Amino acid sequence: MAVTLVILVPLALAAAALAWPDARSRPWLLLAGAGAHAAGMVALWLRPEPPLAEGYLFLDAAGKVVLSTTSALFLATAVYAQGYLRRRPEKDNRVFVSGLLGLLAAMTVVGLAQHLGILWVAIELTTLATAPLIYFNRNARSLEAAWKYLLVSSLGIALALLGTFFIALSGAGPGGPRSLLVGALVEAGPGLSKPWVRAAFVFLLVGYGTKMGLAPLHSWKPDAYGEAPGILGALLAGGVTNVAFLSLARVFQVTRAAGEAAFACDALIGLGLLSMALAAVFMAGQRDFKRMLAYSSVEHMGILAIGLGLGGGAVAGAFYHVLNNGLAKGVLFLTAGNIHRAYGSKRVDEVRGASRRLPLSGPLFFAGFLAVTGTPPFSPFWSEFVILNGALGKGRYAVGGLFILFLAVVFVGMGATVLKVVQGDDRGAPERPGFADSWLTAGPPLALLASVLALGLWLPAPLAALFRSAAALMGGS
Amino acid sequence: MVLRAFFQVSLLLLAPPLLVGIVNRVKALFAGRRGPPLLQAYYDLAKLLRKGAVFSRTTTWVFRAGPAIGLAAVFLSGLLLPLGGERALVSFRGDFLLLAYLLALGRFFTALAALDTGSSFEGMGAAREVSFASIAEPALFLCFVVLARATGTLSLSGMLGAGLGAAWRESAPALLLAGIALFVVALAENARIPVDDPNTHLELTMIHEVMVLDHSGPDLALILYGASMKLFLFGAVVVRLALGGLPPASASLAGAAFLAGLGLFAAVVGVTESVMARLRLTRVPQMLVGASVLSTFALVLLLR
Amino acid sequence: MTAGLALSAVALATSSGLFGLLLRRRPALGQRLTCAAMCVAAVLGAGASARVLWGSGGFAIRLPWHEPLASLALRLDPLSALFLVPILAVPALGSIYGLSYWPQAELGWKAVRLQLFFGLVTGAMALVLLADNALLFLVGWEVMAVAGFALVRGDDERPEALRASWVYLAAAHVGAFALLALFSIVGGARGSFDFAEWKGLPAAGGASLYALALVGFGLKAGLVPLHFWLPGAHAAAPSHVSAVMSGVLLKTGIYGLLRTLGFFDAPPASWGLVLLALGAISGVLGVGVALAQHDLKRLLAYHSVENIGIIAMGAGIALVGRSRGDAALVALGLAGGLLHVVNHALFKSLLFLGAGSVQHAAGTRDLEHLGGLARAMPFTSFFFLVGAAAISGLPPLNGFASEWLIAVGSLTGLDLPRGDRVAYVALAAPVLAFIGGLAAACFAKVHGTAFLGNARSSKASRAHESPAPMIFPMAVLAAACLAIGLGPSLLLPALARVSSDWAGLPASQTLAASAVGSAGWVGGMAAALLLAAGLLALGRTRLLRGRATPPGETWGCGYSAPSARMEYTGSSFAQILVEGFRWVLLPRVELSHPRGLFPRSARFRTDVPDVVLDRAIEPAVQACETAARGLRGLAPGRIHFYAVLVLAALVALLCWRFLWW
Amino acid sequence: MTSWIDMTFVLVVVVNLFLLASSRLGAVIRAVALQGALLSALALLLASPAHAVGHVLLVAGGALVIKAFFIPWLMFRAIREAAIRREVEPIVGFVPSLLLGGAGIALAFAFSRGLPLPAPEMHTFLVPTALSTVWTGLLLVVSRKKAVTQALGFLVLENGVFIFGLLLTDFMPVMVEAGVLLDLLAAVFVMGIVIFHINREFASLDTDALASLKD
Repeated sequence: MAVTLVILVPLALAAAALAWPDARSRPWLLLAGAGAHAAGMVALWLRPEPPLAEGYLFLDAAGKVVLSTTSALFLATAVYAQGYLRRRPEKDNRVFVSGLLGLLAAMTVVGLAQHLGILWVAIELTTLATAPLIYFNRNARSLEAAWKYLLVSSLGIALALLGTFFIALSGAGPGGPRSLLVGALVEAGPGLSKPWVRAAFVFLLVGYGTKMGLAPLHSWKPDAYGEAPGILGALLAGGVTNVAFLSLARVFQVTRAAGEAAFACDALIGLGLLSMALAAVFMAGQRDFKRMLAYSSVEHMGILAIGLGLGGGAVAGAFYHVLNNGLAKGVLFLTAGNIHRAYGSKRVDEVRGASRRLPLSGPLFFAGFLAVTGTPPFSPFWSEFVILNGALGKGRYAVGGLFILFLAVVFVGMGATVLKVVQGDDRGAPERPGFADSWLTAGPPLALLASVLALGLWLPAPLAALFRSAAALMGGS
Repeated sequence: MVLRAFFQVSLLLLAPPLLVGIVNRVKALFAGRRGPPLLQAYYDLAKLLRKGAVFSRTTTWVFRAGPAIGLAAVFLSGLLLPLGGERALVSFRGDFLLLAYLLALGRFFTALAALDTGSSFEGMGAAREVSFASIAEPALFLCFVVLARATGTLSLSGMLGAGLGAAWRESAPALLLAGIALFVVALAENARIPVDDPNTHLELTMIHEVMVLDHSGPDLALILYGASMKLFLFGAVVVRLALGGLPPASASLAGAAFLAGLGLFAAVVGVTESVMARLRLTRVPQMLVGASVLSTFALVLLLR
Repeated sequence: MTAGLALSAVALATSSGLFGLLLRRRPALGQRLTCAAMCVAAVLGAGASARVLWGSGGFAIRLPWHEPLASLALRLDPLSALFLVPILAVPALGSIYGLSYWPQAELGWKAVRLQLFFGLVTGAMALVLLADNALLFLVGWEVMAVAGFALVRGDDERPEALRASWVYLAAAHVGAFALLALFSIVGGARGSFDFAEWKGLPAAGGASLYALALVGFGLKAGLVPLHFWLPGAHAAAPSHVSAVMSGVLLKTGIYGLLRTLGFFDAPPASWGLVLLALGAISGVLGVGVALAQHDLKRLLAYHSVENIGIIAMGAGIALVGRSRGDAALVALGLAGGLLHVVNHALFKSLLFLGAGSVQHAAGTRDLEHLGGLARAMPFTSFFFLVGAAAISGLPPLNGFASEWLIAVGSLTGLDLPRGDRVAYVALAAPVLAFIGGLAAACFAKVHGTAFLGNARSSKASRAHESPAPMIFPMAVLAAACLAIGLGPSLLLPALARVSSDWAGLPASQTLAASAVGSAGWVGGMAAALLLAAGLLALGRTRLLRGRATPPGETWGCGYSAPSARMEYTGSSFAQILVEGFRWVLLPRVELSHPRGLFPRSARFRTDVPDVVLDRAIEPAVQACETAARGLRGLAPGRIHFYAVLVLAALVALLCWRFLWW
Repeated sequence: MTSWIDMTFVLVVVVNLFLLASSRLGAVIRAVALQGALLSALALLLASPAHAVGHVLLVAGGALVIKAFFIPWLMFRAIREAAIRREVEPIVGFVPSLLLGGAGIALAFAFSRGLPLPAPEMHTFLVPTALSTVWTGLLLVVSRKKAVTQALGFLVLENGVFIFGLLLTDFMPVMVEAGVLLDLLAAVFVMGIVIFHINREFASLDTDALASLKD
């Protein structure tokens, strides 16, 4: 029941949005969708439901982590959108609202899918739903970003499909499961054909890695995040990348069951470290604060990959980080959107004194920076710490050392840029009259930040247990 | 006990100006003059104490407090010194640190009093004084560390007491090096040639004297008295170090030897002043660093 | 009871800023209540500490907490109790000072914000002391850093404050990462993050842990060469914030180092010698660089580097003592170091508050523009002088007491037998003397050029004395400096307790009885000195009474119209010594010699940038940015490149898997 | 029967080579359409008797309609509106791309030998053809400048994947395949719209114009 609620209601609302005549009231549909989704998630928390549609859809622990994050983030962005879209009456919001709701439905399907085919379809749907949204601003830059996003993502997704076929083939031999259900594949375990699993993992890593934005597959990210509205940036960085991570984790589940974990772990850690390194390089002296956030997302995807690859306790840390990163990214992208609106620019050379012009969004942007870079007592600190612990506890000092090094470099690089935006005197900076902080635009990031802080101070036991059981699925603890 | 204290304090209070007299007399002899009477310093002090004073309008209470604090500091450091091998009135582990820091306190306030006048000459003198002193300080400490190691005690009374005889027998080279370094430091600390020339009145070249240009009357008396007491203190240390190697004798004999030694110290200072030229200012730090190196070498000899 | 006192003190301090926030309509009242809360917190904290140091012992609390931590563990043992006193007292005095220096009634939101973070930083420092769990410690540590960052930016218009605060935050965060690694490794090995479980770590193979601790805590404490963030931050912050940062915030680094070293079983002597050497280098270079400064607060900040160096020397001696099982070394070194922690908190806060007073009155803190303030500002001048003498280690003040303890501790090394290289710790004493001499020279320069002589600028000549709320904290601090100088022996039992607790040695052994007696003599001599100087001053005043003491001009060697422009400047005063430190200071010298028969102008001015920050880190960061930009420039924005990256990643991973793996 | 299947596979590969060598957009679109038709035929040819007839027809018909007619029609419309005929100055020239394509085919054959298949006798050429088609698609995306050609390249890539999917027809549920076709349709549809906008915004379909976003 609740499962249908979280999928079908957003889908229906997406269709309704296309048909809805009034542009002013259309954003309410977002709120309705977000509310229904949140209600459905609460219901699923309170009363877990049995597998649906022959086991194709089932909310397990890993999916629960991702979908809860998505739901919370979507709720915040839906509230934000009320204020945001009201300020942009000149743009037609029909496709935007519908696309967001469609995205929500697609992400939900990814979270629920226990079948790699369904999973792939839903991932592709997230791409298709977001590509027009990136073009929301209807200018050359956003068009370029949308094209790049679409092409690179589709490329990745095509490779992922090939990988999915490989997996299907690995179980096609005599006595194989002949199914793409994760459960069946894991059960078959070592019976899967090794060469196919090996090839499949590589293709799926590249495919879903592109969607996640792991370096060097991240290239679409800065462009898309830089040109998309803040709302979409938040949902991409805190939602879509997370579901892509979940997809990768499902593949990892199968690969591990087939006894191919060693390479998978190495590849994940390798790409993770590469992502962090690349983010560090590209954040230093970054001149566009929204692109900077994109690189931060690359960095955090790297962290997730490392957490998954390290195994053991670090996997739980990775799922913890899914939640933390999602919420913190929401804070950053929404406030960055506000700052972008208030200045009409996202160039660091031009934007300054944001904390003066936007007394809520400016400091929130800075606080979001502190949170996302792992400053205690914000919750990302804990998840990063757990992952670091996983590395050092296993004696992988090189990984741990690089992890710390990159975190430090990123902090310095990102902080310099954030501070240039936030502090100083805003006189003389470009102005766009009529935009000031309101509770609708500053309230949602504030709420997200508060939840990040609250999770840092007290992690409820059910959540902690959830991370552990999600990790247990991936062979962690 | 009380008697000994009385003797020590009176020696400390009364003898210093005499030392200055000896130095001046020796210098005069070398210059072929008859020179002032040996007790001239006492006469000067008495005369100054009877006089009034002129205070610059620029000055504050710091200027007036400087001489008093300076003299108090030197006097108290005198109480820490064993005169002639006897136990000092005040003696405890690490008392030589207090001695050095008390002297530094006096110097600090003298420099401040000089700066209080706003005179560029006195500022220059103060700058030189504190600069050279901060280089002389480690040299002085190193000498004491050598003594401490050689005698196995951490108080001045122990270092310069009976244990010195054994120390000389065991580690004469180290003590000799330390003694030379100590003598150099003594010259620097007391504003003597080759570091400074107490007689010159060419302001640009002076160190200590130029700092006290503006003091007059009783304040100047306190300063001069303090300076002589400081000379006495260093003399006492150097002499005791030199005499420490002699075989033990009766108290009175030792006392007499100590007094004679002090006279000799003054004479040597006078001779040094007469036969040497003042160093260029930039060479002074080199000399003091040299003293530090000498005493470090001595310490290495003892620790190796 | 003790727990109640300590925890209520922390809670009160942390939340003190809320009064100002809630009472924005009545700013004066709000600020007074904030200030009162800080003061009450300080009294409560002092009570708790006293109970631990002299009374029944500390407390330990353990509550369950969330996942990665598992426990919220707090405890107050003698070591943290000792640090707790200044860490609560100095901010309390700072908040009194703030009543006039940073009035909410005038500054409004800016002051409210400052008070909020002021309370927060105090609470966080206290949490660092109380934390008995590595992660809780880190939380306090980082909150402290971030709140400190906000405090340094108290004046957020000035670019130098922005830069300094950012350098500070970046350094603090990077340092925290070193600690993160340290705690993670130890916690992983011990299976718990509770400090209680960390006792008895084997020192063998722990050298890398020690290095991490040195980096992490040294960065906070400001050991050379990790001090680079410190001068800028302390100079840029509002003065009562500088007092807190320099006076107590740095000490958390020392605390953390001592706490961490306390876990190890018998650390090798080399650890102690390393710390001692680092301390000596910090001490000498800190004061050497300070000499060349002419910004009053920057100068004071470098003196913090110096004093942290002295404290580290004490800790190093104690560490050497632990490796040798030599109770006297431990007791004297640690007691001296810890006493210096307290002392430095007192006199450095005093000096920063004095500097703030000067800036408040004269509108500048450039020594070359000050002068002659003593007549306009008699109280500030006097208290500053007390602080200056104290920091120079001069008797009868507290600085001497602690330096004396450390020096005697190092000389105790002379008792070691011939051939034992550890005996060279005795060289610490001459180094201390050198540092002391340089510090005295430096403060003669500071006090002389700022307060004495004639005013060098019109601003300075119009200076006025600061209001009572700014004078009162200075008076309290100066009195405390004198009190400790007169009675160090009274504190020694408490210090002995701390050191025996830290080293795990029985208390009866730890402090050689003679040290207490000697400390008594030190105090007695200090009193005698006061008495003698007083008597002499009285005597000379008596003598001069009734005699002619005509006022005149300063003797200008015949020149009859001296002006302030002819005064010796701070740069010139320090020139001889700065020359000696040229090799490390790399000063920018601005010198134009007088030329010709009738020279028109001549100029001499030295400017000393921070060697590490401005000559090493800044260029390195610039180079990295340029390199990163170059790398970024290599990535074209064309979509083909994006596609090629995907393709290349696929091919590379396939090769890795199927060819090389 | 087997020879017909092999023949079709070879034809697909030949079309790949043609795609790499041709500069005329119209010809390229027609070739892609032809490939789509071949794929549809393959779906029928490879169907084993065990298969549900409806399922096979759906896949084959879907492929024919979408790959052979609808998408080519869309692309023709795009080049007509943009008034472009040729792919000029590709990033990788035609001869080098042909050589790369040839190398890809060789590698694909070598690579596929080691992969175990459920029914080897039917599928000797299937895996190499699929892989080389994927490779061709990737090459087109990477080396061509016109947005239309890139979209076509993506389509060829999807064709390769589709060929591979034919291996699985006997046990993959129909909804997955339908989803695949649907996704492809939607993807190309969205791409078509974007191409339309690119043309309007930049007055060209040259993706060199799309390089303003970078660090």
